[in-house]
Amino acid sequence: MPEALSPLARSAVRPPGPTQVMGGWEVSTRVSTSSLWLADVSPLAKVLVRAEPGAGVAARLGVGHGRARRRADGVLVVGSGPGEWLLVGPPGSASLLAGEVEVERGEGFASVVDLTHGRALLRLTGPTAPMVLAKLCPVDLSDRVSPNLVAFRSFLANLATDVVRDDLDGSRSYLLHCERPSGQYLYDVLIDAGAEWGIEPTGVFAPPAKET
Amino acid sequence: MTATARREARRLPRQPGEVIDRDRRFEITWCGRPFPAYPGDTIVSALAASGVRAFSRSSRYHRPRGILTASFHDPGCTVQVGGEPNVRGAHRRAEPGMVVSPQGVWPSLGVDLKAVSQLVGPLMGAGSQYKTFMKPVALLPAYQQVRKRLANGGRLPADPRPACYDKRYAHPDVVVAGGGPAGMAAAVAAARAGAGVMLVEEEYELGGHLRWGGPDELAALAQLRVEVESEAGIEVLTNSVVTGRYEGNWLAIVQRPAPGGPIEAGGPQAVVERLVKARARSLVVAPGLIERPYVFEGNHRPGVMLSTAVRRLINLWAVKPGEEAVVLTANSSGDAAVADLQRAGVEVVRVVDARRGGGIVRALGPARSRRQRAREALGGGLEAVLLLGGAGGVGGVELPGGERLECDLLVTAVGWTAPTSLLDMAGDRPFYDERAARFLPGGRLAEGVLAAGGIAGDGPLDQMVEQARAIGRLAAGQRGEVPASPREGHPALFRSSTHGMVDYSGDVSSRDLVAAVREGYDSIELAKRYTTATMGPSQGKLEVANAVAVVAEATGRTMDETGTTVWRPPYAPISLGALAGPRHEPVRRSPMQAWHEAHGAEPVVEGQWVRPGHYGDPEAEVLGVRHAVGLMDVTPRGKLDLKGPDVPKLLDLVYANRWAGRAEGAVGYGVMCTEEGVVLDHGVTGRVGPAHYLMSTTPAGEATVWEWLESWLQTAHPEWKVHVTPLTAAFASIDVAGPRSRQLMERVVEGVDLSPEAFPHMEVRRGSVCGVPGCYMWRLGSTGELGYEVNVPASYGLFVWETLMDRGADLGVGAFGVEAQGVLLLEKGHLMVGQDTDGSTHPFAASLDWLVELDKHDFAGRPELVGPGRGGGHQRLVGLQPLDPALVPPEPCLIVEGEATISGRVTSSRRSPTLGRSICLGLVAPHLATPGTVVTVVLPDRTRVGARVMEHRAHFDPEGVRLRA
Amino acid sequence: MALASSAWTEPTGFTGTGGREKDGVGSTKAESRGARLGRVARAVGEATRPRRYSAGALVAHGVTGRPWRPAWRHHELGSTYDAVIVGAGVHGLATAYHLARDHGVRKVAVLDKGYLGGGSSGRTSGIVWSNYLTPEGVRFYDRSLRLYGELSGELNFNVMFSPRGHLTLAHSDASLRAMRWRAEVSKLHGVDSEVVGPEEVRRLVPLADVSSRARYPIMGALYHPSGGTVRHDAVNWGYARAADALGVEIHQGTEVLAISTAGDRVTGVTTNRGEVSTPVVVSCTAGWASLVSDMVGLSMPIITRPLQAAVTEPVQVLLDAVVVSGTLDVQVSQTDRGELVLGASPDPFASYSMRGSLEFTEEVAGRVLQLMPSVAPMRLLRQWSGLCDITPDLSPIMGPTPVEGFLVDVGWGTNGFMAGPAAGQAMAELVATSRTPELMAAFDLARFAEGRLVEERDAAGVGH
Amino acid sequence: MILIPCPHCGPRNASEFAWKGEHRPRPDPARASPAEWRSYLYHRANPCGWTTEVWFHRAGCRRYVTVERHTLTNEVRRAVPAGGER
Repeated sequence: MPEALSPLARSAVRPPGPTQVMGGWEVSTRVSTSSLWLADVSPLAKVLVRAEPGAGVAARLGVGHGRARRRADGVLVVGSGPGEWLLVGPPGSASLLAGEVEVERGEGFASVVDLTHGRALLRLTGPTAPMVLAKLCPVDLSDRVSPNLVAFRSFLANLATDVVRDDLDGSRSYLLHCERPSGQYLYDVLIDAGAEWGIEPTGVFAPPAKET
Repeated sequence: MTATARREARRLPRQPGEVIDRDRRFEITWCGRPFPAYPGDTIVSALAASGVRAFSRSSRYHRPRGILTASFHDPGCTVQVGGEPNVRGAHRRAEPGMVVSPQGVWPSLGVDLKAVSQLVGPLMGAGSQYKTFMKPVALLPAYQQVRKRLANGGRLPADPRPACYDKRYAHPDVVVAGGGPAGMAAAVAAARAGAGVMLVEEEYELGGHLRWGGPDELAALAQLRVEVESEAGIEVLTNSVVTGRYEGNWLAIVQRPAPGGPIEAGGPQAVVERLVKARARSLVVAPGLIERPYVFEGNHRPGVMLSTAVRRLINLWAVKPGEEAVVLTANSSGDAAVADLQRAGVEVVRVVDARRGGGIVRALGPARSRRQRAREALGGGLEAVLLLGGAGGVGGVELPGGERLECDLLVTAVGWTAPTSLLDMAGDRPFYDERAARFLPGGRLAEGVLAAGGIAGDGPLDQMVEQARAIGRLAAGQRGEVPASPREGHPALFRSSTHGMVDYSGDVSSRDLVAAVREGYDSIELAKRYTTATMGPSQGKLEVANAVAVVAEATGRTMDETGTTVWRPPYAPISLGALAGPRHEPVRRSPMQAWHEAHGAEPVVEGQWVRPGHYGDPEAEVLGVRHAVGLMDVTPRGKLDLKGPDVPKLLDLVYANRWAGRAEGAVGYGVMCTEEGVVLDHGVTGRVGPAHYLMSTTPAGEATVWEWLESWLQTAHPEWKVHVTPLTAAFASIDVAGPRSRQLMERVVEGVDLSPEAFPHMEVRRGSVCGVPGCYMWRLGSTGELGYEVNVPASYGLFVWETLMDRGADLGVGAFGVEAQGVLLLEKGHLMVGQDTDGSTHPFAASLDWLVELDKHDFAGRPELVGPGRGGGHQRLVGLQPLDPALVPPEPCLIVEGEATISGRVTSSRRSPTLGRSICLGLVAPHLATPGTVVTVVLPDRTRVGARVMEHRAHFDPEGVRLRA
Repeated sequence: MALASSAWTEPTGFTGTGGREKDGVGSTKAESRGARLGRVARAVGEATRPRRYSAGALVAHGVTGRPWRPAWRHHELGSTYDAVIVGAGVHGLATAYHLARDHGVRKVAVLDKGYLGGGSSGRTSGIVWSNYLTPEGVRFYDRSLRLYGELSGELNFNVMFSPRGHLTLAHSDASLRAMRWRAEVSKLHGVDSEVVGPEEVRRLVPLADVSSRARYPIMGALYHPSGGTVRHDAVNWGYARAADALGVEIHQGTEVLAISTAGDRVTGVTTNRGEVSTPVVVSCTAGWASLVSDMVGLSMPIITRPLQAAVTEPVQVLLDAVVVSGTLDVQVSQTDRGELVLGASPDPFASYSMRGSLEFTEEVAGRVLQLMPSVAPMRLLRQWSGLCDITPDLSPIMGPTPVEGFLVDVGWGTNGFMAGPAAGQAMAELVATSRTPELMAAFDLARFAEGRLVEERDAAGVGH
Repeated sequence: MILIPCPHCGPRNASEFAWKGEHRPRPDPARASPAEWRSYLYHRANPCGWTTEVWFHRAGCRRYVTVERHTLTNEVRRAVPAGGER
């Protein structure tokens, strides 16, 4: 009989030191003071929901493709594609979120997949964040075209990436979401692109600590 | 001191519109000697202020070349700056310490041995290279070596410093190409109408021709500058050019840095050049006009300048362009040049007014006495050569009737070329306007493209500005009338009675063009290609109208019938560095890749994946798997999650074998074909829930298979209820393989009975591994040994890998890499798609007949696999063993019959450490596929060796006893 | 002599003689552009055979200032020809030249809607090589490369054939295997081709970054010493001049608007300059092949895709060999003038647009810099495109069609320029003798219906 | 750069898409003759003008889109979901 082990989860991005283990995840506790910062928030739970247009769950999620909304409980519901939603919740909540959908699925064909471990999730915040992204992403990030809580998928530095604008306390902020194996690549590219505006890496206790 | 003083002999007193900062003098180096310069000077203006007249030698005849346009396009002012070749010396600003040298001369600008080519000039007319050296062929390479030494451009740095190039996207409402008065006015009007505007100017400052104008122009410029600065919605890019317009107003803008620093301060490294890619709603094209040179004998001589060149030299940089001038004028620019010259103290020997029928015949070299005088004054030697441009400079001019005037400056003002390049790229075709004597936009513009300023028409400044404002408002989406632009008459002056240079950078004369026409190259495109006119670094901006005029004259056609050559992007040169931008090549790494590299693994790149090749001794890794237990990181293996009631239908359609009715926990192996019946991919699929399947693909096949499934679901069967989600990245995959693998698994797995009865070969289970729940375990055996592929939620991949290594230490566990895996697969005769198959391999050829169930109603590729003559007659994949067990043929070697009949090839070939001999897979013709046949393999050195076709493709344990253990 | 007929039906053995038909009557329409050009040519001097080119002649003309005779003449469009060739590019002109020279068929008209050599033959980067993958391909291109080697002397026109070496780089084990495969097939057919290691690549291409740090490390290359470059325009002009001297009529500015048939048999063509009767129409129209085949109601396994190229400013010559990378999808060579010529695969979608794209220049620059980082400061001067006729197996379509008298020499994709001389020779033999030469037998149109594809995809996809 | 009006994502650069060729309905394999099948596999209309084709929005919504495009000007006049609205 196998002995009891306490497994350690790691993100695709090497955490900038210092690090510690929180909730089973190795995370950075570095705190940046720059106005432009990049944080790895991969431990957040990510659940993909797919449903045909008529399915009951589509109506319950309450947001269409291209938009996101923050639920009262803090969970971010992203309309990540036609008939596709991504739920972003606190670390460890994936099965809860999935279960919720299963319960509420109602009529029609729908499915749920936990992508927590399949994706890297970064948060880029600061007034110059759109300028950093404009070096990498062909989509217009102006307020007119991409206001707060807009969601789209496009290329970032030649990598297909989900972008959600999710401003923090009025400060420009983007959640960037790609396949896990390229997480370090995306992180490195953002650090390079942000250098001219003084970008700094930060850990879980910097502003993203407000993340739920 | 005296030397320096003499060197600024041609600097004028302060001029009202000058752009130099006289308070900060510095030095630059030219031909190894120091020369003074001020901030604001171009390289050429600084040198010209010290009397330098020649900056380069021409490409074919190696004649000295001086200032012609004093702008970016100046063909004779291309220089080498440090390690940077082909710098536009009449545009690039001088900077302290710049080391500038002439290009393509040997040994020096003054004494260029290549100039001997002038002697054979008459024999080197257009196309002469096509008329000699046809034979003997053996001489060709030597001839080409000589030609090569005559190549003209600059030199690349021997030891390149990595430079920083940048790229970004922009989404302005309006882009205005050209920051002259029209462009500024259009930008202001558009911004006032609420548009976000990007105003792009080629020079370092806004203003266009107003900058080198008189007091009225300077006042108008000041006013426009205030207007531009007060509009927050205008982003001004100077020293930048809209260099291409593509579909949907997709614009390429090249942005070059201001002197002395990066494009914006604060960056970690100076940006050399940036490409801005703008998707604009409207493009306003307002580049102004380019002054046209005049074709006459001697027009290449240093000292022959355009009127705009002398006006720029005098007014912007306070440089006196000569001492005694003759001016040929046909327009107000020439008249203004006369006034400027007189104000600058240049003796204007004669003004020849073309509007009153005046003309010139040819430019003459300096009279001997004059040259002598100058040389004495300068002390002779190199100095004289540098300052006079050798014997090539202008010494006089011959007028009709034979009158000769002495002068060292010959100024022409004979008309304009509208640079319609961006309009052409937007679908327009310019037409020749006889009255204005220039090509004008044809008015067939794509939506969202407008023209303003001199390119569109003539007229007084305030009228042009008003029109530009109207166009700016239109560009911003407002409605309104645009006043028509008048067209002023202009004499048609292209060539005098003599022949002269048409293409300065290519050294192509009007005589060459006429000769080409006579030889049958009588359309502008043929004449251009035959002579190379307009194909040089100035991209035809200066030469195209003159080339058309000469060809028109020679063919007896009109300018319009002759047409122009097509302006092709880019409008302005752009560095490869800026086009490439920062290198963005995504790579993919498994959660354990850092572990592999820390443990000595050689990283290999497969597609985007970085993988462990081997850890030092691949043969030992193979034996470890055969005798104990090995771990391999197989994360890149494609994994697709399939959910929904109709999954079996989808599987039946894409796999060649049957899928309906498989039990939960069951795993099947299948092959997929394209509609052409060619092997697309292969892999296993397992049923893990009532309506839930997991499919595996080859690492390279993941994206292809996913798109393939989606194409069936989205286009052919939208009614099927199936959701496909790629999960390759969500799980770290670890192959646990070897006779002791079950022992190791028993130490770490919870919730799954691992006994052979409860969990047999080709089944899948879900459970917890090393305390991590939600893992899938597949009992597979591609290595031929008892084995499990463990799929762990990716974040725990490294933890589980390290735990397995730890818990298996006493069992002899070790890691194996891609190389060892290849040997293990080959020992078992498993094919690798893409290596043992190619773009035409049917499943029968891959000896996968048992996976093709033709009695199914339909599956992708079936029509190509049924019936006579379809899918038959192909090669077969067989196991091969070289007769010499020590011989490992390289991959691939051909299998032949007779002298040169190809009957197959060795597709995979390795030494098997397990069997102690070489083993292969090969595709052979059907008649050679019988076991026992000895085929002939040709090695790269042409020796031929025998190899035996084996009974089984598996060289080891063909019955598969070990993997079922 | 026998002219072509269809292999799809029984040969009917149409025969005719070059001189039998009356000379064409002048067009009665308003003076056409071609006629005007003709007038110009006559004004310049009534041309007969052009004077031979040689160093001596060059000196004589240089000293006396006497003008050269036109390389070709303008003609009124005749009413009847033994064969009409559509497309005055290298294939059409070479076919006409060989018809006249090898088979005495001289009443031939080559029609082109633009100027001669103005299509894909005028837009290629002029790279020639022959180490393909299929035996059929290797044999064909080897013949063509050998003909290129002799072409300057043959045509009395220096086409600047420069066998400077052709390197196809490998950046992975898989591509190294593909290179070895091509090398083995080539060697078996007598074509010089060898896989060489990174050190040899460094020697041949000092600019190349052969460090293992590169994202795409250079692990070796397929070296083909006899590959190289040819001045493409000179090939067109040389063939045109030589064909003209043999009596072939080249009609520029002459667009074929329709092909007339009687039953399943070609009877003539309608052009913007009038109607012409002919029993044989040969389509050598590259990217426009589908549009010409449509005129006889024939659907083709072809898609048209633009192939782009770009050229930089000159620098002192640094690169001798032609360098190709399939993985990186780039091709680079340096002209004698010092310019880098850059190319890649055709655009990723079908189009007849020849405007060129920014993404091409961005991508090709990025890829070149992966291989040769030191050329970053070189500036791009010009980009252009030509149209390629791409087949499913990247092998050409040559020979008869179900429409008798309608012959095709199309589907060359990116490889047409290399194949020109051999294709011209083979097509001329087919037209003149009605027999399909062995060299081109595998490339028939029927192979698609019969499933006999000649898969060249592993070699011909890059490195045109 | 061609702009493709993706019915799901709005106008996007063509480089986000993969071109999948002319729109060709798959013949019923049970009834198609070998000649018809091979014509489906290999022959293309390849018009110089308007054509209907299929693009896959690879870097966006991952949907197949049927697009009407002019092959000479590259103008796009219509883009709809490939399998019809779902």
